[in-house]
Amino acid sequence: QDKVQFFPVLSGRTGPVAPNATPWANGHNDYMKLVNVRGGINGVKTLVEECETAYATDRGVECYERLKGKHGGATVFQPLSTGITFALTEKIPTDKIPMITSGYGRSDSADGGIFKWNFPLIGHYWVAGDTVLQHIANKEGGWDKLKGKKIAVGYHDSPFGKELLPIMQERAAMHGFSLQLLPIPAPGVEQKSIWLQVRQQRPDFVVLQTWGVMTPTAIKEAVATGYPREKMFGTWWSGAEPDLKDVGAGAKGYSAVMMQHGAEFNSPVVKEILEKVHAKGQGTGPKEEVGSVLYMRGVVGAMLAVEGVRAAQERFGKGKVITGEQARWGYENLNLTQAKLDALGFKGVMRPVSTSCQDHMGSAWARVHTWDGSKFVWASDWLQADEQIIRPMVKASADKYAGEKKLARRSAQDCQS
Amino acid sequence: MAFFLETLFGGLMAGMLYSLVALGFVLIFKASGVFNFAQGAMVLFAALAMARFSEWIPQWLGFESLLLANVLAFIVAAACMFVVAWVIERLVLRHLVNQEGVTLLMATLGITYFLDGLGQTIFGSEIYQINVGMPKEPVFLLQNTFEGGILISQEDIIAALVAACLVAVLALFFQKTSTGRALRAVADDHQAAQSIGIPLNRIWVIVWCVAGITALVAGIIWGSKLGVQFSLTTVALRALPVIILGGLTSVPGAIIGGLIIGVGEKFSEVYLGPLVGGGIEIWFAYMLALVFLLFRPQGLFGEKIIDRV
Amino acid sequence: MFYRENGQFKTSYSADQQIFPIAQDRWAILGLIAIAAIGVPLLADEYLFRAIFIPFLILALAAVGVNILVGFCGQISLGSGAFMAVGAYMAYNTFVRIDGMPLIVALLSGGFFATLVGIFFGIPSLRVKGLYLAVATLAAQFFCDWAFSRINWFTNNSTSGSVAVSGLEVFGLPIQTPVQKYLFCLSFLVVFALLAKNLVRSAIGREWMAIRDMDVAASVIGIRPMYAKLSAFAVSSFIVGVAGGLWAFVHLGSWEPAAFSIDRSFQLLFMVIIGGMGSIMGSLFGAAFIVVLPIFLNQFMPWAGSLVGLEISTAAVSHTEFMIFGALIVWFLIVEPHGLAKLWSIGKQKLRLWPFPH
Amino acid sequence: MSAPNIVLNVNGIEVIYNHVILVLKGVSLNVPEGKIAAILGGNGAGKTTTLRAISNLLKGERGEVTKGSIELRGERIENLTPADLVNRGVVQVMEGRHCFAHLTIEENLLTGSYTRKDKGEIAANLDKVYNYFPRLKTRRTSQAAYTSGGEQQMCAIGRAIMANPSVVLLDEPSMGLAPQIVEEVFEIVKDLNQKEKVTFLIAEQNTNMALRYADYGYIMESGRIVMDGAADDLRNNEDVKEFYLGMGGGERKSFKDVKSYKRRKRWLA
Amino acid sequence: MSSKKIGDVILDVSNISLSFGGVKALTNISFNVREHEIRAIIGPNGAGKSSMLNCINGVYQPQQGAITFRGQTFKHMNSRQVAEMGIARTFQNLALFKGMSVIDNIMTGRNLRIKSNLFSQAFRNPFGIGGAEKEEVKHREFVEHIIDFLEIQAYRKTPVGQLPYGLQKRVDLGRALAMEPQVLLLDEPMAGMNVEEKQDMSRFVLDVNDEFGTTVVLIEHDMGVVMDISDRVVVLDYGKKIGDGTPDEVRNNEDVISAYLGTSH
Ligand SMILES: Nc1ncnc2c1ncn2[C@@H]1O[C@H](COP(=O)(O)OP(=O)(O)OP(=O)(O)O)[C@@H](O)[C@H]1O
Ligand SMILES: Nc1ncnc2c1ncn2[C@@H]1O[C@H](COP(=O)(O)OP(=O)(O)OP(=O)(O)O)[C@@H](O)[C@H]1O
Ligand SMILES: [Mg+2]
Ligand SMILES: [Mg+2]
Repeated sequence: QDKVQFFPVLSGRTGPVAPNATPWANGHNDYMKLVNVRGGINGVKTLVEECETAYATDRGVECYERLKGKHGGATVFQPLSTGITFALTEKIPTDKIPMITSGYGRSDSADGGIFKWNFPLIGHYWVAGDTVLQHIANKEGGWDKLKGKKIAVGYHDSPFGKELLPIMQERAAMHGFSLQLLPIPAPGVEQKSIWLQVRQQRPDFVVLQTWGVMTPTAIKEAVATGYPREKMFGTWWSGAEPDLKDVGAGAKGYSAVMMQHGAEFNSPVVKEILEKVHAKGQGTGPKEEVGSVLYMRGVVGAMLAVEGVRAAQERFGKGKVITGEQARWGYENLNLTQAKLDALGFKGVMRPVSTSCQDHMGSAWARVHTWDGSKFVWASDWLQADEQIIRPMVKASADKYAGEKKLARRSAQDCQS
Repeated sequence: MAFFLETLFGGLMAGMLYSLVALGFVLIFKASGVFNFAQGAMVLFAALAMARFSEWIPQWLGFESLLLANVLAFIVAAACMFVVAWVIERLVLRHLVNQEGVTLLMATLGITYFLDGLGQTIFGSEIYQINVGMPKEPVFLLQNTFEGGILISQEDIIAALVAACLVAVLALFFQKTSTGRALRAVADDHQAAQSIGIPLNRIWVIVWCVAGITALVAGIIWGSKLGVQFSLTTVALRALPVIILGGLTSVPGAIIGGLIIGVGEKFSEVYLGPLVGGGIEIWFAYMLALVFLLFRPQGLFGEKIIDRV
Repeated sequence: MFYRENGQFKTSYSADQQIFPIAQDRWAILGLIAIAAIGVPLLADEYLFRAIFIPFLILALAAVGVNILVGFCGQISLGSGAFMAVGAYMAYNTFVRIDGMPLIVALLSGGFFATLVGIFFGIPSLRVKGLYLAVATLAAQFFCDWAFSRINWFTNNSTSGSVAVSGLEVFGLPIQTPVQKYLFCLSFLVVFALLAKNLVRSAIGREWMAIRDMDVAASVIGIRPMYAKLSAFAVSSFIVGVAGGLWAFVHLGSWEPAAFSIDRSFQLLFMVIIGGMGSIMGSLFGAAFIVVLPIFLNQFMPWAGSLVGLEISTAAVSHTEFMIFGALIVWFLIVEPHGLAKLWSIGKQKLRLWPFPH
Repeated sequence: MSAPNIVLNVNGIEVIYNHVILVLKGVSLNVPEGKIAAILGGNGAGKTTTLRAISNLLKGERGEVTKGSIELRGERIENLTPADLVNRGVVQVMEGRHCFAHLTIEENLLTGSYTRKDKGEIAANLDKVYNYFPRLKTRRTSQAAYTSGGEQQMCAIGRAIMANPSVVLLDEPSMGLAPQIVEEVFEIVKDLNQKEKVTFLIAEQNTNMALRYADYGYIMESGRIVMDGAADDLRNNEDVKEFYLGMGGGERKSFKDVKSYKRRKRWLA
Repeated sequence: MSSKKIGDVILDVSNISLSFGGVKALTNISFNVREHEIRAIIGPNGAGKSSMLNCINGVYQPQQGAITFRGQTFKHMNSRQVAEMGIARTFQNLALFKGMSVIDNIMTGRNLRIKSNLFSQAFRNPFGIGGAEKEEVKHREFVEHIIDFLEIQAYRKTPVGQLPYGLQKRVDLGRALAMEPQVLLLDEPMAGMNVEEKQDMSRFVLDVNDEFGTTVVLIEHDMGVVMDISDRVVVLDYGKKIGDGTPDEVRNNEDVISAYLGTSH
C-alpha cells in the first residue's frame, strides 16, 4: 500500500456559491494530482476526498467530522466558508488539525500567538480591504485626495462580509473619507434597493465584498442604474470569471484586488497541469477553466497545503506521512522563497511567503486586475497591505478573543514545539 | 423629489416582478387548494431549461440566430414544464386527493427538493445566461425638470408589461370560463368536485402546466436580469408576502400586493434602512403584509375565510 | 401474537391514563432509554455522536416544541428558526454577561426569552389563520435574522457577528467530549419530551387540540382561543428556544445568525409533518428521518457507486441526494399522510391482529 | 315485476379503511334499471361506505375495495375515476352536503354540469332545479357556506341533478331537511325516476320515507346485508316495523315512552 | 315518568334581530325558556334556528335586542361567559374535534372546571405530587359516567373522525353534557338517525332533563320527536316568529301548518 497524505476538501459545488466554489475545488484537486505525477511529497502520495457543504455551516461541520479521521487522519482543512471557519475554529484545537483559510475566515487568526491552528495564509480580509483602498488612493493621486470622498461598501450580510468593515472604518477615520455601508442579505439576488441607495448617495466609489451570485447581480444592477463600473472595486472574492462572464461587456472596467495570484492562464504551473493532468484525461473540471482566477486559488491553496507538509517532513522525517499536528508545525514554519515558488511553477504568480509562530499569514501582497469585457488584465503593480495598521488591529482582536475564551498567549516554548 | 420618484418607480417595477412569481402560487392555490412551495423551484427549473436549451439548440442544429434559438428554447422549456406538471399529477397529487392542506404543502416541499436536484443534474449549477434581447442600459426621463433625470430601467418596464398581460389573461380565465369555476370548486373540496364529475387529474395537469408556464415567464425575466442560478429559487421568498397581502386566492391581488410590497420595501430600505443599519427590506415586507393581515385576515382581495358552525 | 393488551385490565383511571398504557410499550420505551443512555455511549464513535446523535437529539427537542404549536395547536409556524435563534443568543448573553452563570440556567433563560418573543409573534394568530399565519410567522424569522446580525448588543459587539462559547460545565462536570455532550442533550430531550407529553395529555393539551380542530366549537365550550394559542406559542417557543441554546452551545460552539435561518424553520416543519403532527413520538421519528437520511444518502451513494465502479462527483451526489430526499418525502406522505407516528401505530394495530388478517 | 336490466351490480365487496379497519364484509346488491333501491341501516352500518365504493370515492378517505366486484351495466367499474363514472351517468350526492363553500349557490349548481357541454341543456337543468327548490333561487348569489344546513342539502341534490344523471347515489338526502322538504325531495326523486327513468340508490335513515318511495330495500348492519326484499314486504316485516319504523306492536310509540332501558334486538350478535 | 317542575324563566330572548348583508336571518324574535322545560325551536330550512342558537352562544352578535339569562341582561354574549354561566351546546354540522379521541372530546367539556395550572399539568405524575393527576382522574370518572350513559364505551379511544355520523352526534351531546350545563342547546341532534336511534337519543334528552333538571332548547325537524318530548315550541319562518306554545297549540296553528308542517302532519 502506498503511503498517502490525506487532504480533505470541503467543496461547495452546489448551492448559492456553486459557480465560484466549483473551480476552486477543481484547481485544488488538479494540483494534488500534479503533485502525485511529480512524485508525491518526497514520495508520499496525496489523496483527496470531497464532502459537499453547499456553503452551509452545519453541513460543513458534519463534513469535517466525517473526514477528519479518514485515510489516516486529515492533514489540513480548507473550508472555503467563513461560517464554517468560525465553527471549526472551536473544534480544531481539540482535534489537533490545522486549517488554512486563505483570504477568508477570521482576520485576527493571523495572530498565531492566539490562534495556534488557524492559517490565513497569504492574506485575509483586512489585507484585501487595505490594498483595494491603496489602489483607489493611488488612482486618485494619494490618500489625501480621498478626503471628503464617499465610499460605499456593499457587503454580504454575514461574518464573511462584516469582517471587512474594521479596516474600512480604520482607514476612513485616518484619511477622512466617509463610508456608506450597504449590507446585502444572502444570497443577494434582489439588490434593487441597494442600488437605489447608491443612486441616492452617489458615492465616489463602490467596494464590493460579495460572494457567489451576489457579485454578478451587483454588477448587473450597477449597469441598470448606470453606476460606472470603473468606480467599482471588488475584494478578493468578488472578482472572478464566473462573476463577470455573463455580464460580459457590461462589466468592462470593473476591478478587483487579488492577493498574490489572479487569472494565470500562462503560468508554468497551469501549463504543467494541462500537460500532465488534463492531457491524460484526468482533469477534474473543464479544460477552459484551468488558470482562471478561482481555479488558481484552488491551486495555490493546494500548493500551500502541500508545502506545509513538505516543510514538516523536513523536521519529522522525509518521506513520512505527516499527522495534522506535525503539519501544523510545517505551516507555521513555511518559507516559500521566490526561488522555491518559481521551481514549483508559480513564477509570476506569487511572491514569497514565510510564516512564523506569531505570523500565520506569511505575506500581504496583492495586485488589482480589471475586466476588459471578456477577461481580466492587471491594472496595478504589486501592493502591500500596511502592516503598521493591520498588525495592531489583528492583535487587539485576537486578544479580545483570547479574553472571551480565557486563552493564554502561546509561550515562546510553545512556539518551538 | 427625483429620487423619490425613482424609488417609487423602482419599487413598482420590483413589485411587478414579484407578482409574476406570486401569480404561480395564486394559480395553483386557487385551483387546487395546494400551497405550492415548489413555485420557486419551478421558476429555477424553467429558467435553467430556457437558458440551457437556448445555448444547446443552436449547437445541435448548427444555426446562429438568437431569435430562433430563443423561440425554440421557449417551446422546449414549455414542453418540459408540461412534463413536470404531468409527472407531478401522476406521481404525487393523484395520491393525495382529499388530504389536508399541510400535507399537500409538505408534498410540494418534497417536489421542491426533487426539482432543485433534477434541474441542476440535467442543466448544471453554474450561472447561465438568458439573452432575450432585453435592453440593459437605463433611460433617463424628465432630465430637464430634475437634475440627473429620473432613471428608469427599460428592462423593468418590459417585464412589468409582460406581467400585466399575463395577469389580465389569467384573471379573465378564472372569472369567465366554466373551467375556471371548476378549478375553484376543486380548491374547496376535492371529493365533492370528483363526485360531480370534475376530472381532478386533468384539471391538475392543466393548472400545474399553466403555473409552469408562468414560472417560465418569470424565470426568463428574472433570469435575463440576474442570470440563472440556484439562488433564483429564493425569489419565491420575496413573493410570499405579496400573496398573503394580496390574498392567496386573488389574481389581481397578486398584482396589487406586488406593487404595495415592492414600493413598501424599497421605501423602507432606502429611507428607513440607513437609520438602523440596513438590510431591513425583507422583514419589512413581511411585517407590512402582517399589518395588512391584522385588518384583513384573508389579505386584501382574498376570499373570506369561512368558519361557521 | 405477543403484542396484545388483552388481559391487561386497568383498575383505575390513573392506570388507564398512563403515557404508555400497554405494558409491552412501557418496557420497550424504558429499554430504549436505557440503550440510549448506556448502550450508545459504549458503542458509537465520535463521528456518530457529533454528526448524528447530538444534532438529532437537539433537533428532536426543537421538533417537539414545534409540534406543540403546529401539530397540537394547529398554528402553522415558519418562525421556529427565529425562536431557536432567540434562545441561542439570549442564552449566550446571559452566559457571558453574568459571571458564574450556570449553563443550565443560561439555557433556560434563553428559553424564557424565546417564550416572550414567541408570545409576541403569536399575537397575530388571534386573527390570522392557516397559511396566512404560516407566512406571517416568516416575519419573525426574517426580523430575528436581521436583529441578530445587525444589533451588536446581541453578539457582544463581535465585529464579525459570530459568537462563541466554551468551557461548558454542569455541576462541576465538564461538557466537552462528544459523549458528555450527548448525554447532556439526551437528558434535556427526555425531560422535555416527558413534560411535553404531560401537557398534551392534560387539560391544556386538549385545549390546544380543540382550537386546532374546530376553534368556534372550542370557544363555545369555554376555551379561550387567546389563552390556548398564546400558551401554545409560549410552551413551544420555550422548548424551541432551549433547543436553540443547545444547538448553539453544545453542537456548534460558535455560530452566526445563519445557523438559524429560514432553512432551519423549514427543516423543523418537515420533521413535524413527516414524523406526525400531534405526536410527541412522531417528532423524534421525524427528526431522525430528516437528520439521518441526507447524511446517509450522501455517504451511501458514493459507496454504492464505487461498488459498480462509478465515481460520482460530490455535486452529483448532492443533487441526487436532493432528488431522493424529495422523492422520499413525497413517498412517505403518500403512504401515510399523517406521518411516521401514524405508520407506527398502524403497524402496532396490525401486530395486534397478527397472525390473523382481521 | 318483469325482470328489468340490472344497472348496478355489487358483488361481495369488502372495504378496508386505513389498511386495518375492515368495514364492509362482503356486501352484494343489485339495482335494477329505472328503479329506486334503498339501503337502510343504523349508524355505522356501512351505507356510506358502500356508496363510496360504488362511486369510487374511497381513495380520498384512505379506504379501498379489497374483494368483490362492482359492475355498471355489465362493465367493471372499480378502476374508473369518479369523473369517468359521472360521464357514464353515475352521480353521487355525498353525505354531509359538501357544497363548495366559496362558490355561490348558482355557481355550485353550475359546476354540477361540468360534464355537460350544451348551453341550452344546462340552462334548462338550472331552471329545473330552481323549480324543484325555489328556496335556492332566492339564495342563488350567497356563498354556499353561509346558507343554512337545509339549503346546502338542497344545493347538493340540485348540483347532482345538473349532471343529467342516469343513476344517482343519494346519501341521506333527508338529513336536516324540514319535513315538508323531505317529502318534496322524495317527490322529486319519484318524479325523476318516473319521468326521466333515473335509477336511484338511496342510503337513508328515514326508513319510513325510504320504504314508501323505494321499490326495493336492503337492510344493512355492521358491514353486511342482513335482509333484503321488496319495499312493501319490508314495510310489513315485524322486525323492521319495530326497529326501523318505530311501530312495535302495530302502534306508533311516543318518543316519550321509550325512555326505560331497552335491549336492542339485532339480527347479528 | 317523574313529574318535573317547570320553574321560572331562565333565559329570555327579546327582540333579537340579526342580518347578514341583505339576508335577514332573524327579525325581532322574542321568546323565553323556563327552567327545567324542553323548549323546541322548529321552522323550515333557513328560518334562522341555528342563527338563534349562535346568538345565544355569542358566535353571532345580533344587531338588535337583548338576551337575559338568570336575570342578567346582555346586549350580546361572549362565548366564554356563556359557557361559564352554564349554557352548553351541540352543533348541527358536527363540530367535534376530529383529531381527538372520544374521551378527549368529552373531557374538553370539563376544561372549564379544571383548576390546575400549566406547570402542575406539565409536572403531572402518578405519585400524587401536585394536584393535576388527581384532578384528571376525578374528571375522567365523571366523563366515564357520561360515556356509560350514552352507551359509547366501545369507542372510548377511537378518533371521532372515524366514527359514523350518528355516534358522532352522541359524542357531541356527551361533550355538552360534560359541562354539567343548566341549559343545553341542541341543534338537530337526531338528524341522520333512524327511528331506533332517535328513540335512544330522545331517551338521553329526557333523562338529562329529568334527572339533572337541565333545561333543554331543541331544534329538530322530526315532528314526531318534537311533539312528543317538548313542553313548548317556538316556530320560526324566514327569521320571523310565527308561532309559540304547547305542541298541541302549535300543531293546530294555521300559519305553522302552511309554513312548515304541511298537511301530512
Ligand atoms: N375514513 C374512515 N376511516 C376509518 N374508518 C371509517 C372511515 N369512514 C368510516 N369508517 C368506519 O366505517 C364504518 C361504516 O361507516 P359508514 O360511514 O359507511 O356508515 P353509515 O352506515 O353511512 O353510517 P351513518 O348512518 O352514521 O352515516 C363505521 O364504523 C366507521 O367508523
Ligand atoms: N354567517 C352567515 N353569513 C351569511 N348568511 C348567513 C350566515 N349564517 C346564516 N345565514 C343565513 O341566515 C339564514 C338562517 O340560517 P340558519 O342556519 O339559522 O337556518 P336554520 O333555521 O338553522 O336552517 P336549517 O334547518 O336548514 O339548519 C339562512 O338563510 C342562512 O343562509
Ligand atoms: Mg353514512
Ligand atoms: Mg340549522
